[in-house]
Amino acid sequence: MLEVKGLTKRFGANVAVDAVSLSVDRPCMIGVIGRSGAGKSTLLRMMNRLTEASGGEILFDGRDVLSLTGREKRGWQSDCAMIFQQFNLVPRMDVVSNVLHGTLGRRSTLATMFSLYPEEDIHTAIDILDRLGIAQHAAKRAEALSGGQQQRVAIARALMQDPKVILADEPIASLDPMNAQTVMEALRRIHDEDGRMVIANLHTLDTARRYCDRILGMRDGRIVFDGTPEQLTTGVARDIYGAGTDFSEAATSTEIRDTAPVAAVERRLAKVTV
Amino acid sequence: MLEVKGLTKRFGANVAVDAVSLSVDRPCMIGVIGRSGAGKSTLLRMMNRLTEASGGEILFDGRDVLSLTGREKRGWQSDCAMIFQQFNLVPRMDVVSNVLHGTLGRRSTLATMFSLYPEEDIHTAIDILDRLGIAQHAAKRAEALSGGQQQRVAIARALMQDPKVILADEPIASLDPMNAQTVMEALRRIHDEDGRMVIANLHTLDTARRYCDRILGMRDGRIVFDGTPEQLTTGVARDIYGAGTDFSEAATSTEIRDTAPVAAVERRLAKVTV
Amino acid sequence: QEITEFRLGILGGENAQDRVASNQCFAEKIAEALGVEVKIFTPADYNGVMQGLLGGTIDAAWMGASGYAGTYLADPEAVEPVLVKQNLDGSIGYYSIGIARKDSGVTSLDDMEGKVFGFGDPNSTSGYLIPSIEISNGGYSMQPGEYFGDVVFTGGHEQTIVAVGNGDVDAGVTWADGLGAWEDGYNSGALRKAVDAGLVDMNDMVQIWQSNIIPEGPFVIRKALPQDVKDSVTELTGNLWEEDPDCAYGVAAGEAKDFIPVEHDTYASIVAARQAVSN
Amino acid sequence: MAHFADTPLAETRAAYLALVRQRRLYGGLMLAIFLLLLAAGFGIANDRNAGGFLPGLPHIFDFPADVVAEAWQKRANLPGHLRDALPALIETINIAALATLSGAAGAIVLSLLSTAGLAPWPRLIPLFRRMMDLMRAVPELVIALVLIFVLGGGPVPAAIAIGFHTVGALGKLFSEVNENADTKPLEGLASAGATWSQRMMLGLLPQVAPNWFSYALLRFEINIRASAILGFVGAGGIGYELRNAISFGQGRFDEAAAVFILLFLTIVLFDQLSSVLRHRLTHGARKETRP
Amino acid sequence: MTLASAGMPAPDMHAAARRLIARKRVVAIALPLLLLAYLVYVFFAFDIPGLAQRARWDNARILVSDSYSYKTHVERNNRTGAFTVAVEGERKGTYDDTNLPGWVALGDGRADVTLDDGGRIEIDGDTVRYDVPGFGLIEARQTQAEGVTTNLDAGTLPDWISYSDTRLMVTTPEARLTLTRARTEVFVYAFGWELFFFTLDSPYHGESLRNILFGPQIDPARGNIAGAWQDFWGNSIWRHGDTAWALFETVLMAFLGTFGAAVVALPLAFLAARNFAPLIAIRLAARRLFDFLRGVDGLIWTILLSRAFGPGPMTGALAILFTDTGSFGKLFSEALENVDGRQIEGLASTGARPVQRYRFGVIPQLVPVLLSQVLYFLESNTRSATIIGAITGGGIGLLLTQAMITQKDWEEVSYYIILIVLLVMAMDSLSGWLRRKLIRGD
Ligand SMILES: Nc1ncnc2c1ncn2[C@@H]1O[C@H](COP(=O)(O)OP(=O)(O)OP(=O)(O)O)[C@@H](O)[C@H]1O
Ligand SMILES: Nc1ncnc2c1ncn2[C@@H]1O[C@H](COP(=O)(O)OP(=O)(O)OP(=O)(O)O)[C@@H](O)[C@H]1O
Ligand SMILES: [Mg+2]
Ligand SMILES: [Mg+2]
Ligand SMILES: O=P([O-])([O-])[O-]
Repeated sequence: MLEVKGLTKRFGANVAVDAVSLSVDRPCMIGVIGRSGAGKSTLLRMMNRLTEASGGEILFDGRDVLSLTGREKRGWQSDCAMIFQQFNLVPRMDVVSNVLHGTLGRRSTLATMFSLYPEEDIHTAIDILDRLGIAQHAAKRAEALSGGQQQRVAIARALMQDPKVILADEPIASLDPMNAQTVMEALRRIHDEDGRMVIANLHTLDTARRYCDRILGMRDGRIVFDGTPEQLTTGVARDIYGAGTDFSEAATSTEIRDTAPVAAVERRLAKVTV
Repeated sequence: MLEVKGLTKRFGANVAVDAVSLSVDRPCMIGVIGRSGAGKSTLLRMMNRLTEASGGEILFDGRDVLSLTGREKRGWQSDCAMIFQQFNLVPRMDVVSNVLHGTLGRRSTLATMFSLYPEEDIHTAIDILDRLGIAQHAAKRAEALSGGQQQRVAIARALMQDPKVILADEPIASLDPMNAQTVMEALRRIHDEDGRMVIANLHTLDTARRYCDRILGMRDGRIVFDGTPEQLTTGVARDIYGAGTDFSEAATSTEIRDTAPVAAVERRLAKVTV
Repeated sequence: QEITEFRLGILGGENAQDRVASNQCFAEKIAEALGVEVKIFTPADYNGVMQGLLGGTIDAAWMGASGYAGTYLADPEAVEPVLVKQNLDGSIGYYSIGIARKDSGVTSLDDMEGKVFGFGDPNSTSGYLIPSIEISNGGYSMQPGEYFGDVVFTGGHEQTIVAVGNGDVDAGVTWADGLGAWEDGYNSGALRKAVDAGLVDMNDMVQIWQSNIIPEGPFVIRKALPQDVKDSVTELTGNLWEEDPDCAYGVAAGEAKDFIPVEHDTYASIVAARQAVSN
Repeated sequence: MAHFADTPLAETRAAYLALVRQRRLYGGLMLAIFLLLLAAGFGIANDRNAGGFLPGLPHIFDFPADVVAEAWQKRANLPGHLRDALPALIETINIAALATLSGAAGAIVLSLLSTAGLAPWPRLIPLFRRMMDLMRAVPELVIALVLIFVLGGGPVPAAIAIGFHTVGALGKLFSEVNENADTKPLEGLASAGATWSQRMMLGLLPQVAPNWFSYALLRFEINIRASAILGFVGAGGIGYELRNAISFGQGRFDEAAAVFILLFLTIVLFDQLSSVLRHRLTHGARKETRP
Repeated sequence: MTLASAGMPAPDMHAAARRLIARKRVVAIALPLLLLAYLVYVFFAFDIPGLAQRARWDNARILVSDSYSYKTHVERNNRTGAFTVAVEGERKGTYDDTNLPGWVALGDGRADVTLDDGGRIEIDGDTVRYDVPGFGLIEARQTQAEGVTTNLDAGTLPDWISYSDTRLMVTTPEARLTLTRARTEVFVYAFGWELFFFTLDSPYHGESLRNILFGPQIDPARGNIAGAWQDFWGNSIWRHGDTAWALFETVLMAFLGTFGAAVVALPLAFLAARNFAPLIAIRLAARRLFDFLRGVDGLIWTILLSRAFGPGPMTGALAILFTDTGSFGKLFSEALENVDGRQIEGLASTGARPVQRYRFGVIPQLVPVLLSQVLYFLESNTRSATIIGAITGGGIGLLLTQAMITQKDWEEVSYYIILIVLLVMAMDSLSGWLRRKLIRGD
């Protein structure tokens, strides 16, 4: 259903995404990993048409995504929801209004100008919030919520779009481990229950392994790994991250802890076991 | 030489320092420990006259400290230097000027306004900085220095006052272990070499034990322990901190580490060694 | 051509409220005659009325001769003079009077060399136009720094008198009818008002100069108005002293004999004078 | 997960819908009232004005056109007029500078006296605050006119009037800056026996000076305009020149144009200068804190 | 002991530190010196030494005393012999013979004035006698032939008596007496703002509030409250109705100017903001337009617009609108440049149209900034409107300047000043209140 061919993005001399090709034939949950600057965000942004591609094509159910313009482009955008690391909500508006922004692509400009949303949309929005466990915050301002709650509002907005694909750009990077788990579980459930395709940029291997069906590894704008979580061994990870043999997964773990004392204790551990 | 009698401070209904009495007959290095809110800071601030006492008296070499006003009060303040947890330097001014502020009690406002410091004061300032090992930073702005360096500037300012007593309110609480050690050693050396009295609030037992001649334990505004480092057993410490038997010194150690993962690794360690 | 309202502009040496008050009866009469609403405007200075007449936002006004000349020079088709105030003695003129403080030692223009001379409003006839011409014709250059140490505008007749009284300027010019006694500040004019208000004591003042007679300013009407409107306002105003002397007193800001017809020619010399002081 | 929350959900829903309705009502009402006020206000203003808005609109350029035409015709005089008006311009700038300097000095004192934590007499803080409010409320025009009556025309009444107002305006801003200042350095100095003035000079001033300076610059710019305006009612400076030239009208429009140009250029110059300086001050300062 | 610190030897460090402090000293001394030099220059440029001499403190005294007192004129026209007694000498404040104030008695050809301090003034035909307590009797007489003659010795006059053979003036704290050939005048000062509520011709003059509210009907034609209100509001000396209108006009100018400018500037600001401008050329043009509108200044706009719109509040409002459009344009476009792009991007990713993106991604961010600036300007424009009104001919500013220029109605000047200060303070509180309400609440 999704076919990416030779997708390229150049920023000046810098090639951010370098002839990426990819084929997905059924809705699955895909994790994209790679170190900072590998081109993960750019890839997702091109899919959503937030960034214009320099070359290549994206086909979705046969539709040529990159050539759409105007109304059709916006139609595609509403089919392909995007979730951001920083949530990108309107902080001064209430939660439900933020969720309802997911319908902007479908509703007339004039009605939305004055926030005149149909009542059934409001009901749907509250249902979605309920599904994500945050219905009780419906009337609060988005800025009054915790990071994890805000990200779930962003997911609710995405769901409100009733999209075929959900793109998530490091959805848990600014969250604490607790919230990160809630959000990843919400995404997974959406995939499992609604059968929507989810593509998530992740910067931690363990998250990718735990929640995704398929993992793409990017490096310098190219896909250097494409396989199942089981295939993602430490050796492969070293290749993706371009790390030497001193690479430790712990360094990219979502768990918050100071590595120094742990390392120290681990050294003691090593000494003991030797 | 220092005699504190029934010193009390009330904030509204709350008694922060409760009839503290204390007698010191020769310059020594005293550590004050106690948990947060025990009244340690308030005690020191009253000695320096930054906070007015509600009752009691402080005699220093026979002088009634609490009854001093105006010029005499400032004279006492310059005899009794204070070092703060947050250094309390003027961040946008250079290091030498900050050290020279130690002479303010002796100089007229007008002279200090136009930076009319006598040459020998400037030389003294440099010598003191040199002694503390930071003379090479003399011309930098205070804010450009690391925490440990800033605290040494604060100590230099205190020394510049040529005080009889140095009060230090948690001088190492915002420092990393490395810097903490440097600062404590500097304080100890000042005590050893110049024979000045040093009273330091400390929130870690090991530091107190290591550097002080005499330790006071405070709890709820009262002194509940007064003895040598050797007398400060874990049982006594539990009393001071009002902790149960699960009290572990590690929890208050200066070493920065997250106890949770360390504990986890330690458990592994335990398993292995068993 | 119909008008929907009639706008009367008023200026002079009274505060804005009093000006409105003194002309209220006049406005009511016009409203009755024309059958439209009459609004009174009291701009801050001569220029405000001139701009209003030029822009067509004010329909009629009592003006100073110089103000009329300025309006005429800017646009000859803007307004026409219709009436002028006739004094009790039958004249239609008044004088520009130069004054100084007695204790300053200044008794005539000859003593003014290097000193500060004060005019009123730049659009005033007696407070600027005529004295600036006649005094420089008398051999005292009006270029600041040439004969006088400085030449300044105080802003208006009242301010000139106060400025002289305060010593801010060494001498200044203002207007008076030239009748009556000096110690009263003459019978009418800015000086008299200042004396009545207790602003100056004429014992402390001396007169150092007097102009030739200056024609009273005209009552002007905008030319573009319909003829019948112009006619009825003119007629009504012309009969004011006969029909309602109390009201006329307010409109004329003091005693007068009558309002009599006047034509542009009366002001030809003033227009010429004004053109001459334009640089 | 929604199975146990049926009633709460219905409640949430109803509550939110009620909220939306209320908000629409209030929002709509507020908008309507605002628009009504605006329209009614415009209607009244239009009615009480000598000329109407619509009839006047086509003539909006009549006056400027007259001025430009005459100035162009006598363009040879312009340089001379510019030179003649220069002393008046300098006077205007001096009025603004003196007012800003003395106003800022007063503002510093008042703001220190009225900032909690810095004030030497904390109990008098409300008094000094009210004082600043009052100084801000009295329009410069009023003070200037009264002073002109007493002191005679000229730059001094204007400088005093503007300076008086500046104390109130800057005092408020300064005390906001002071409130955000870090008190730790002050306490550090106090512990060394520093007097109040030493603490302020050495502990506070270095922290707040850039912000104070930036606000004072902004005020300076505002004060230049204010002093030009006051000149118009008799307080000397360029406003006085402008008034005389412009009100004589036809025949002296070249002079008026010269003064216009000078005034406009000055205002733009100081506007730009102050915004560049302020930008550099605040951003430069920020850079320095993190070397 | 010295920690053997690597680096320069101690003497060098000493010298370096000395230089550092010396540099600071130079700056610390030079700045105040420069300032002082400038102040000295201004001191002489503004001729402050001369100012002290020119200052007229008696003017200040008049202003202050007039602001809380009023004077009643008792005047004899020496040509006709007729007497008038009038408050402030106004025709509208003239007493008729039946309701004279108690301290003055008019007889045939004479008037007797009793002053509060025990002094007495008699106007007896062409003669006037003033018995000043503690000084003695001043007697003076005027004739058309000889002018003014008096019993005083012209050589030893105190400074409160001014005498020439045409005019005598005696000024005491209680009264002022002037005698010329034309007129004999006595001004009697009293505390308060006389006729503030009702003029002499109103039947309610002299009635207590109680009587008006609860007493019997005073004017048979009108109900007490309605009638009193009518006479108060239409008071022909104080003109409260007109004054209220003038105050309203001032607020109106500020309100229309400020909000009009905000409405005009908002869309234009998008054109001038770096992140929204469609073309650099348009952005630069918009910026220059703002600079121009602001640079020309409200004062000049007032003059330029007076030809097209004539005097009145709308001209003033337009002048404020023009200037503030420039100020708001600049401020709003800066606020726009600081908006958080993430919110907009979030909306863009859902397929929102540009207008919707502005509406939900930009406006909510902008509203607090915008509102607080607009409200701040509203308050400061109330002050500007006072000045602009004084030039354009509208509002309380005009009344104030005109009253000051006439230099006699100081009680009215005080009245206007009080009203203006109250108005500005009220607007200040209002805008502060709205700011808190709208921005924090919402
Ligand atoms: N708007 C832009 N202009 C210029 N270069 C850009 C832009 N956006 C991204 N780049 C560059 O493109 C490359 C890929 O960036 P991208 O944001 O896609 O990486 P990423 O894998 O998402 O990294 P991160 O984990 O840091 O988000 C980087 O070198 C980046 O500097
Ligand atoms: N300015 C103040 N106003 C009111 N209460 C205060 C004030 N300063 C201190 N207290 C109270 O006095 C008690 C003692 O405070 P103090 O700061 O002396 O404790 P401490 O032992 O220094 O604690 P910490 O280790 O947290 O610094 C606390 O309960 C505190 O809340
Ligand atoms: Mg990225
Ligand atoms: Mg403490
Ligand atoms: O024009 P004037 O009436 O001021 O002489």
